[in-house]
Amino acid sequence: MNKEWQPRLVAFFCNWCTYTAADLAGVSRLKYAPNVRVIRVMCSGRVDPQFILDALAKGADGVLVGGCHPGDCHYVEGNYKMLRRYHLLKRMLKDMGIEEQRVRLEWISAAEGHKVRQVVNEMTEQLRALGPLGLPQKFEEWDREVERLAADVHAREAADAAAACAGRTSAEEVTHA
Amino acid sequence: MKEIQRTIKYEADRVPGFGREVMSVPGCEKLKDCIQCGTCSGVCPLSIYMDHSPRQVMALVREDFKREVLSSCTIWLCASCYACTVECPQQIRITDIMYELKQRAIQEGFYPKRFPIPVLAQEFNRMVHDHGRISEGRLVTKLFLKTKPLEAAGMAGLGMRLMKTGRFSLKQENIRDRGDLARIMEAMDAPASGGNGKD
Amino acid sequence: MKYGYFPGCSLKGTGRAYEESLLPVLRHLGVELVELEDWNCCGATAYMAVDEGKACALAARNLALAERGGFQQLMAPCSACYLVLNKTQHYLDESPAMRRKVEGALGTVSLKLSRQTPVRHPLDVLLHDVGVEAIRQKVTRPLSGLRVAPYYGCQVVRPYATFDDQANPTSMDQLLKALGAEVVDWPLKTKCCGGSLTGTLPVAGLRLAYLLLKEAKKRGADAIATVCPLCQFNLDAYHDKIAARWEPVRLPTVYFTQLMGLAFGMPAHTLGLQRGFVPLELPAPTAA
Amino acid sequence: MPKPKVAFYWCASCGGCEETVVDLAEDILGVVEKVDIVLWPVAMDFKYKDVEAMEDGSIFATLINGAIRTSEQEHLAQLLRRKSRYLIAYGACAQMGGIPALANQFPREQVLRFNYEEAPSVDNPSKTRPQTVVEDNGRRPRLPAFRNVVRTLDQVVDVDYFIPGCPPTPNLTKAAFDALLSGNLPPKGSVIAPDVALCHECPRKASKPTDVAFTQFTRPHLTLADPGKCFLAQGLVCMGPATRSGCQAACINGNMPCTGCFGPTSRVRDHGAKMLSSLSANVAARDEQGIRQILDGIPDPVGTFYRYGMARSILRRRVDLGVNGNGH
Amino acid sequence: MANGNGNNRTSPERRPRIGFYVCHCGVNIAGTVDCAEVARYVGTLPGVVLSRDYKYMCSDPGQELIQKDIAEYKLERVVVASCSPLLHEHTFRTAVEKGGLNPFFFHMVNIREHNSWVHTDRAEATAKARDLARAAIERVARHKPLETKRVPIKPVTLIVGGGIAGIHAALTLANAGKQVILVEREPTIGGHMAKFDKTFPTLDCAACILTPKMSAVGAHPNIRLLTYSEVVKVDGFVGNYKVTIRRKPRYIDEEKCVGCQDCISACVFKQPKFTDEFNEGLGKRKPVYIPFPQATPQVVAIDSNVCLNFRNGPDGSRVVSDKCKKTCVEACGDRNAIDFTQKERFEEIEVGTIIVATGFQAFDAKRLPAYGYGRYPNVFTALEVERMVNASGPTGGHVVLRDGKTEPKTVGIIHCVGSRDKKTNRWCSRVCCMYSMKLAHLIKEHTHAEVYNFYIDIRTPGKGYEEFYNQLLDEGVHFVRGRVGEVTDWAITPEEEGKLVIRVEDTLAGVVRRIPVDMVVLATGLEPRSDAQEVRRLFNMSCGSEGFFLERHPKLAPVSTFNDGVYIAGACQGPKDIPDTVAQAGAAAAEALSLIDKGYVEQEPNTAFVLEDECSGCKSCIPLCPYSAIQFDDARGKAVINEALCKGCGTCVGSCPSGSIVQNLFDDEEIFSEIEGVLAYE
Repeated sequence: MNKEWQPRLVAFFCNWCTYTAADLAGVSRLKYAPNVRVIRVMCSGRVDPQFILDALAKGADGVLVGGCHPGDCHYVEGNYKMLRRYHLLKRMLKDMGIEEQRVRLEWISAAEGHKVRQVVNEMTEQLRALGPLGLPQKFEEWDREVERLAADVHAREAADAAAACAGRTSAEEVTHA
Repeated sequence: MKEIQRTIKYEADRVPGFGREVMSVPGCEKLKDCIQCGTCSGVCPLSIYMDHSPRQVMALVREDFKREVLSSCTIWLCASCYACTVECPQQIRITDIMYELKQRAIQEGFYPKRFPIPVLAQEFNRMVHDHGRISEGRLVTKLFLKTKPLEAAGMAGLGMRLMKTGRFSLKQENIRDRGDLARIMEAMDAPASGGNGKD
Repeated sequence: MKYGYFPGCSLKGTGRAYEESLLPVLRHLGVELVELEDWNCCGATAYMAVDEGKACALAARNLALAERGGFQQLMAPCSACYLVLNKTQHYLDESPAMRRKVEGALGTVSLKLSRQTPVRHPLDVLLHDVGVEAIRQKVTRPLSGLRVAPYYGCQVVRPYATFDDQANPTSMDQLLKALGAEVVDWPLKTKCCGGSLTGTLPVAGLRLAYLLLKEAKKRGADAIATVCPLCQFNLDAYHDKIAARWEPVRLPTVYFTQLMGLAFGMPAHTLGLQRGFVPLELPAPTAA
Repeated sequence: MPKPKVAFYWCASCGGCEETVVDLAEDILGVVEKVDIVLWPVAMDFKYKDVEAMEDGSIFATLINGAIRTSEQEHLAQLLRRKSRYLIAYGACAQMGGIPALANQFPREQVLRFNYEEAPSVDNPSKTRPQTVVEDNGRRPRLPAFRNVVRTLDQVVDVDYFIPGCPPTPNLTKAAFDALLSGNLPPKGSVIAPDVALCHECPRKASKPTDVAFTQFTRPHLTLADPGKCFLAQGLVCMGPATRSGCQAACINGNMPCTGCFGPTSRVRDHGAKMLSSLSANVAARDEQGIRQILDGIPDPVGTFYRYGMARSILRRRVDLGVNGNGH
Repeated sequence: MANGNGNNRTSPERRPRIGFYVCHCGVNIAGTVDCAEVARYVGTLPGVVLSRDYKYMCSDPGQELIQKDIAEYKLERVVVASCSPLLHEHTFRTAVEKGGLNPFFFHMVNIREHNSWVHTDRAEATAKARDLARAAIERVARHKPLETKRVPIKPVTLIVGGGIAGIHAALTLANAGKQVILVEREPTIGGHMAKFDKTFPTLDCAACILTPKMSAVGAHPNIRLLTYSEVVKVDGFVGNYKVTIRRKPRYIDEEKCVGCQDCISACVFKQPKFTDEFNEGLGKRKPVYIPFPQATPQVVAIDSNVCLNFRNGPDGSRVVSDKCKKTCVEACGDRNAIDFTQKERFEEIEVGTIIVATGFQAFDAKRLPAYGYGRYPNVFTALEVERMVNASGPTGGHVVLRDGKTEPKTVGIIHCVGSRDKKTNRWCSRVCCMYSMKLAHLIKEHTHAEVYNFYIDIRTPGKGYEEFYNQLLDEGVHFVRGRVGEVTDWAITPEEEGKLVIRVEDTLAGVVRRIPVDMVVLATGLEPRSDAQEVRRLFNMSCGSEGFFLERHPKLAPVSTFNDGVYIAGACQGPKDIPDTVAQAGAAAAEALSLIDKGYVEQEPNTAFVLEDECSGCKSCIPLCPYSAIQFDDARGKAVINEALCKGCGTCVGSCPSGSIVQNLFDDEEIFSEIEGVLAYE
């Protein structure tokens, strides 16, 4: 990647309200940030917190969940289920060091194409200000100590063997990573 | 009989970009939404004296007729009563646009020398700048001397009676921290952080 | 109830009577006003016409002084001051660039704008903080028989005031009724008085003042009650000129606070009533 | 035919898993009879050198318990992997990080500082900390490096099977041995335990209503749980619905709610997220404030839902912690 | 690799053969997205054996291309990147099915509404299209063959609202032999149109064309008319709705009342003295009344709020007092139609389709105080004047001032009151130009007054409309182009004394004018009914930002809603005149008819099912289902989903703590693969 870093936003939109609103935004030719990738689900109630975690782990910088306004759910109250999950999930994420603004739940009705634009733009800018979450890179980085060890052990074994022959201790120190 | 004048407008009479410039000033953006319904003129208490009705001013600005707009007496007749701004169905802040046009007219010297309204504005500002407060007596006296020295005498009667009722004084009021005020104004003049904040 | 008090230049000059009546009346109602230290001119409409940036900074200095003085609210009795201070707050809220610039300028003299200080008009405070009932209870000399045309003028309700209806305000009507006066209903409550045009373009400006006086008279008013020093001046000071140009329409124009003071039993001269050109005559009190 | 060689090894763990092996009681004799134990540091004295000397792949099966936190554990895991035909992650720590993985919420430096300086039981005025290399009368003994991240065994080396539990039950252990020795093996990567959640075998299952809607949550030390009633129905967080069965509801029978040591079923990627999802969706309130109030009854969602599974979870570790331990 | 939870199903054993198509949609997509590049890129992805870009995928040749390719390249899965699946998913599924594949071996990628139409940077948009396509490729590989369910349709249609839209739709369906239940809130059908005198531009008498249709509704054997009733609850889904209707007590047995109106004459109130809603308050009626002579049904109603036989009960509701002499009951005699014991009743009906035709409400002119309605008596609303010019109206067809006798000599009609105004309603109400001109004509005809029309723009886009405008110009009606600033009784000149003065800029002449008139008529705009939001929720529809019900597609599905089987007609969808309303009502009836005649609906197979062996019976899912589709099977100790009841929201799936519920079309692996797909770029 030699291009400038761009925030990546994964959005789960419910079929009836928010996905339709995004369609409306399209029909109305409202322009917004191209950083969002929408995944359609039938209802925000379908959004399993695993999806949100997985998206973050796979490289999303933020996740947006869009559902119908309270009282307007096509499935009566799937959105309330999501709202409840959202609260606990946000607390959990906070404890796991993920910034508040990276995960957001918004109620966007089928008529609110402009709100899709506003929320996507707003979130994209917030993510840009926060900088990359970069979990895949982090996982790699964290695991580098294991790879290094394998190499270190190897080197030390060789050095020890040599030192044993020469009758002196190894000068090499394993630094705290 | 009235003198006849050319009324047709050629493209050369326009100053392209003028409208866009005005509409880029915060508060003036919605001018582009004008539907020429005339509500502004309909509610304007001064519209009966205007050479161009407020509605026409909106149209002239939008179409870049800078000279017509800035030399129009309409912008100086606006008494800032905000009736147009409140009633406009497109929520255009017409009063603020009038302010913007007044500023431009003053900057570009588009008004007759002894025309009292801009003179009042400038005298007013000079006094505030120097002293921090307005002394109405001094201000009015200055204004009359500058614009209609001949009429000033005629106003003396009113002045006398005001003085008698304790409402007229030539004493200059001053604020304590004039230096502070000057510094604030100076900082506003500094172009550093975004000029006059209009961009 | 304590408010910062921003008198404005007029209340120290042509509008002295407004201050002279406002202060004792509010004190009588338990409202404490503390004059803002070293306030400066709000800039009025003239300044806006020259440089809105400076106009903002000028008004903002007063807001910053209010903040420094620890006032939670600021009272501005002059309509122009009330409008300009409110407008400045709106302006700063809507334009972050302007806010940065103004805050920077204020910063050079160690002033800051870190919070909103609501700017209130006395009508608003009297109606919503004090309450009509509390006012009614203070009335000792009801203004029975006095027919008053309430005149709000333009800038107190337009475009920012939220305390009353913009097209048909009624707050002063309620006050006047509480004082025992008879309120003249007229459709000119918020029409322009001519503003500063009375001085600069008398043809245009004075005509508006003339029409207001004429209509109030026609509808049987004994007096016009105003809330703004410029309105009061325009309706009071030019009777000779109006008579010369059109017809005599003599009618006293007083501040609503003067009427309150009278109804509270305060002597007329302590309320600045002697400063008006057209004297107010109260009908003889009827035995209740 | 020579008996298959078997090795046991422990990493970051409490020793409970080793206990389970011993707890096989008389069954252990059957196992010992059938196998040749070549390494079992907790019970018998073997030298690593002996292991190193073995031919690659010559150990039939190695059971490693404990999470991986030090360089030595990584080293041994790699060594044993090389020497063994089947490498088995034994117990919750090896499978999911277990209790030690809760340390993934904190920077390494904080863990060390607390343990060597700040813990109330520590008296260490000179603030001595273990070093990887020390000078001791001319000798330079080396100590393992303490890692930034607590890992599961399979995050370090390739693992063939997982036996869950904190600790695994003797039954599961025996079943695993039986499978290994009989060659009747599930697909590689399997968790050797039933793939149904604990409610399936919970003695309190019938007492759970079908219309549970949480109005408040409480915690085991704040209440006296009704021993006959579903914990969730009493507002106690029980991980049973999200956790594999196979423990025969041991904790439940001791009147303690399930804390999730058997990990999720095969259909779930993130144990905690799933439980969180289920639990919160069933909260009774509809307004934000009411929802917040009820869910605030779970003061530590990470500790509650990831008690054993932090290292295995999708996020693995507090994400703002960098490799140098203190975050960015 | 295994993930330590024993999950080793992350990738399918063998990649199926996937065909990919990216649509240019003319320049709609290709203008912003480099379609050839997307096709090239997707062609490099594992499993993709064919990748094409094509001008119009939804065209016949486009669909045939898919079918041909399936055969030729032995495709097992198909992905099309084009517009929104809400538009063409069905089209392509059908094409895939015709090609011999299961229709659900297909996935659609939205690169128009969600991409080319909302982004401007070609590189970014192309990258986004690649990401979305890759996700679909990942996903479609995991698709399973599914079957759509067919559910029979109840051949009964509920029509809500008895205005001209509801009436026309009801007759259309009933004449086709279908059963209709028509629910109307008021005691009679007829709606706004019944209040009109003439209709523009032809000046047909409204009653002459409407009342025969009203009677036809009342008499039609296929129509069940429930007046004075409201829908309070709607359950079920397309083909099988269960609707609860509240039947308000009218204290008259509709079966027994013959409409003789003897009770009205016999009422203890000798004179009518209560506000007559039908006449916009200009007339009076008695407590027992019939709204207007041609009301349908021809059944009186008793207004318990004013009838002497009622008093206020402890909870504020009206209860029978039995204090009245009940001369009405006496007059009714043997017919016994009056029943003071009537209570509110609830009735449940089952219908297959629903047409919502709840109409509009007129803008409340008091919201624009500058025009003085409510302050100056001689400021009228258009509907008031409409009643006045009506021969059967409160003034017997005389246009008079509020004093009830003076004819106006000058009348000003102000257009766009509560229309084209951001402070009230920003939209054009579409009918007020025309009805203002109609009223101008009628006022002139009735009074010979000078009539001024004050307008912003004259809008006459309809058959014969511009001609009508020309006719009005001929008749000498004044047209002043300018939005009125204010209406006042402030007279400045002698001729203004005692009049209402309209201050307006005549924008064409370029002067500000003050025009004194005797009467001001406010052409109030059309707005959504105040309870539109509740009605919308009831029927699971959407509203546009202005509050009118939202159609499924503004051009291609103008009477459909996002809720299958629910249609909208008339002004509840947006302001419209009578011809358009009737056309739309016919269209809605045709949509309902086509469903009924088809006999069944196909249901998206996105239902959820429980993995029987894996379910632990924890019961967590059971309370989550709003349709009670999940039951606990006590014998087996597992949860079971009744597929017929499941609507496919997937909430239980997202909440199952052991991952033992699967949603067809949206299973976990499908979604995980989509997540991975959108993020897995180089």
